[in-house]
Amino acid sequence: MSLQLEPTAEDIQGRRLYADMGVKDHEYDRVVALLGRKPNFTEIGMFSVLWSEHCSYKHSKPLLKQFPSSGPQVLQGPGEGAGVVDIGNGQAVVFKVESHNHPSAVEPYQGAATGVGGILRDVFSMGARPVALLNSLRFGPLTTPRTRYLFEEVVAGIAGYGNCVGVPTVGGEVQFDETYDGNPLVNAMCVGLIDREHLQKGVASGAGNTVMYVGASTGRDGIHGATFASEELSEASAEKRPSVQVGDPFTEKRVMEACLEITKSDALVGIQDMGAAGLTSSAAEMASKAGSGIDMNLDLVPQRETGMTPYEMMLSESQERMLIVVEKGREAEIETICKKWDIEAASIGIVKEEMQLTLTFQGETVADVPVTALTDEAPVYDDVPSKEPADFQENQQLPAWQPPVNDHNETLLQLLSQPTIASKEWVYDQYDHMVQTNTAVMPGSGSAVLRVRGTEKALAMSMDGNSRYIALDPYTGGKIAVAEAARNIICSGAKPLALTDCLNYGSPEQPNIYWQLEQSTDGMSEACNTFGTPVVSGNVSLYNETNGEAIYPTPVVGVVGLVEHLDHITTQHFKSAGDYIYIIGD
Amino acid sequence: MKAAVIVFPGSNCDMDMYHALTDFTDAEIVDLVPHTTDSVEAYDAIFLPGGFSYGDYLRSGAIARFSPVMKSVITEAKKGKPVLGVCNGFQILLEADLLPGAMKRNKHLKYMCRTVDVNVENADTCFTFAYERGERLRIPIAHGDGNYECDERTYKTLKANNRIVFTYASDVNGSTGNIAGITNEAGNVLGMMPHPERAMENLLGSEDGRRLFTSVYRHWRDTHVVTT
Amino acid sequence: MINVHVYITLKEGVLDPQGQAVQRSLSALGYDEVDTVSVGKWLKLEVSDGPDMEARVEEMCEQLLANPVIENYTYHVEREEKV
Amino acid sequence: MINVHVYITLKEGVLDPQGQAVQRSLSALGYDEVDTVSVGKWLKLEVSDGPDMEARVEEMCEQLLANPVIENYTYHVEREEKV
Ligand SMILES: Nc1ncnc2c1ncn2[C@@H]1O[C@H](COP(=O)(O)OP(=O)(O)O)[C@@H](O)[C@H]1O
Repeated sequence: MSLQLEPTAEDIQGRRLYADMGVKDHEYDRVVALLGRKPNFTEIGMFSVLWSEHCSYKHSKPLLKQFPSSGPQVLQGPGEGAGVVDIGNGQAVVFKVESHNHPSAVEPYQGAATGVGGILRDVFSMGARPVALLNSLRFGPLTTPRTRYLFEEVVAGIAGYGNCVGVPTVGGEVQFDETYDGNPLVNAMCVGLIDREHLQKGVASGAGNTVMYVGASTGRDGIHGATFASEELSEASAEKRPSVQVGDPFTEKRVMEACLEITKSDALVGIQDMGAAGLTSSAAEMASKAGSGIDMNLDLVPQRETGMTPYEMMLSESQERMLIVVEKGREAEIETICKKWDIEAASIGIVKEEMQLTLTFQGETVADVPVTALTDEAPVYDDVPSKEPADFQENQQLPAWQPPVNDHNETLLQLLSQPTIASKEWVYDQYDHMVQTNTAVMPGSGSAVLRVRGTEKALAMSMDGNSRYIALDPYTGGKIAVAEAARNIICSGAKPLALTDCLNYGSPEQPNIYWQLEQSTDGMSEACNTFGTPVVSGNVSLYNETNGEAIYPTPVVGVVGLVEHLDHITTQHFKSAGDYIYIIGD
Repeated sequence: MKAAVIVFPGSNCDMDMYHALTDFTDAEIVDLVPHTTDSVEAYDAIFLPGGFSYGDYLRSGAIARFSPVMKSVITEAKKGKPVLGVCNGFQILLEADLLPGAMKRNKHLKYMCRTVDVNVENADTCFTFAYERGERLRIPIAHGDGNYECDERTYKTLKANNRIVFTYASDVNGSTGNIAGITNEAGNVLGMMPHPERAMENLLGSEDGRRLFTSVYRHWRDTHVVTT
Repeated sequence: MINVHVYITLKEGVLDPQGQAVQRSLSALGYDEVDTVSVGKWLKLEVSDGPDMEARVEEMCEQLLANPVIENYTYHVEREEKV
Repeated sequence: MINVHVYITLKEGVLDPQGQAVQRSLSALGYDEVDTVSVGKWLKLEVSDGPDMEARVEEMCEQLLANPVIENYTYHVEREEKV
């Protein structure tokens, strides 16, 4: 049969083929121990993606645990598609940030576009309608054609996707620094609104219930995207990349509308986006959270290409796909909704009690793996070596540098002409920031403000991060990052509610870098505790290195705040000549 | 007045148009009408919203023009009912030949979202009689393909017959004659790139778009609810 | 199945902002020998053959694929070489 | 001046949402004989001839005209037929 071309379980071990998938020797041994046998090609593929840093957070989990994540306002902390925070009137705000750094470095337009698509799905899979997008971007200096190309294409990709789906892109930030030359950062954040009663979770519960596939069909795109995201970029990345994922915002729009209808149906049991590691992660995570298992027949998976193998189907990262669990016997209700929006829906599996993920293809069992082995048993490294850089204390002792300023006008003009400081109108002019007609404060002020239709309230949102501070002193820099985002929110007339963050760092296997991670997340935690702004969601992007050179540690913080009354909305701009100007604080 | 807001797959300003009509006019009925509907005969005015119908793949508006509902929209337009197409709606009206000309990419090839100055060139249409001729409005634009193109003869005809209803106060996207909105010969079909439905409230920056919707409503009232 | 190639381009006299931009970029990269560029579309259709196949392709172009107001089209049917 | 035609298309296996949408629309219009559509670009360059003209066109494709990560290109130089 068609699988004969694939390496055998013996080959995989003997020739250490798992290493090419990013699996370490001791991790492979752990897989063998958990299975009680050697994994076949499909199975090791599934482990490789779910055990990648991107999906398992194996290096960062212990650090993320210390973030405060609860509070009276928090309805859902980290762990689901996105965090959920109460805003009163039976409504809640749903938000999360996601990185798409590596895909954007290779194919900037599509990489950025599919990053937007992914974060939108995280939010609407909770049942929330996406109401705003933000993004935080980092590039090298704009002096090389390559960087200009990356910058232009990333912005165009974000615009192309968000504009088409009809979710306004209302804010963000862009900075330029040599540290990002080979490794740009593209972090996208989505904010959604929901009536609390419609809140959904990604669970596959209730033995006998039906597992359905909804959305675009599966192709060979982005296979091993999750592992790719967890590796440093090198010349070899160019070769390794399989076909790049191309986003289809038109399909996303229809999938979104269909899912928002589906999430209001009581036939629905659980729903999750097929993001990184596609079918593998959505199926395993939904089963794990419910304490159940799934039998899945891969012949039933809608396929775009012919001759796809189980390995390819399980690892594909084709976009605009969702996995849902439906009460047995009520599949037709879901099919009707999908038909209305002209998207595919297929019943591909059944929930079972035994916590086993069992896949069949052409009449044979092609994978049979304990759910917990893929998820809970993923390695967690909590004794990662950490080391303060040798020159850190020394640098702390240096006197503060005073830049010589002779001509204030000239210095001001020089500052304003820095791309990092200059107006970003060129960027946000390309984003539809007004669609949905709620944007009361548009890009160009500190944070964006969107009214909540039908109420007197509004939401303020902002994304911030200054990696130079973190590089100089990660602990203090971490505090500054949270404080800056909170200040932006307050200046718009809102009270910060909670935050989401994306940790963009180099390789955690480097003790110096792990130390940066520890210190900066400590600092962020302290600030969060002080402000009473828990972290309700987030994302980690490690291995941001080019040819061994790591980027500055770059945590990016997204904060959402509540404006209690529209009258409180405040903008940054000077209003009239003769008004007094005050400085508050130190 | 019964108003139909047509929802094509990929429309994304449909709800904005809906709110403009429900919150700011006295229309009795405002329906979101799916593209699969056969007939819009029951409606007094028809609104084609902005967005990316069918992803704007191939050409903006090209595929939507063949949606089942469009046959009836064309019929009703020819009967003289007010039909307003905004942004993607305008592009669909062009593709459907209800209006002359075509759209190209913006001259700088970039999508543009900003509020611009728009001149009212004709205040005698059923869409604009609440404005003054020569009035300057602040209305948002948000499009990538808004560079209006027509041949010399068409332009002259448009101009001679007062069919250019809105122009940009400056050259924003390369459009022939800075055209921002035109009508058909009968004056009952208006296509415009700027989004009046985004200019309904000062909270969001401008309310200069309101009178367009109230014009349509009053036109209907004046022609239908004749005081006896 | 037969491959049909449809080529669509802006009519002569219609300003092509995309083509101009490409020409400027090429020139900035040192390719001064490129005088003008026009950017058009190339659609490849896999069509099952039939007696009126070409007439129908013509129709598709008129109706949907090209916009006769600003575009011209040509097409080419890729027939096996007869030996 | 010589006309050079550059044809750019998505690589095999890369999702082509445009092509899919056009195919579905054709099918809705009754053109069921069209099985697949792919949408690519066709660029026409007017180039002044030179000894390494083709090599330079090749370079332009690599550098600017096509995106080698997801696209393939071919080109064709329109030389006068020799009589
Ligand atoms: N990538 C972006 N996307 C959307 N808006 C942006 C982006 N970058 C910057 N902006 C907007 O531009 C404005 C100024 O940004 P910036 O120059 O980074 O200053 P700051 O972050 O100090 O406010 C902000 O309102 C911000 O929302």
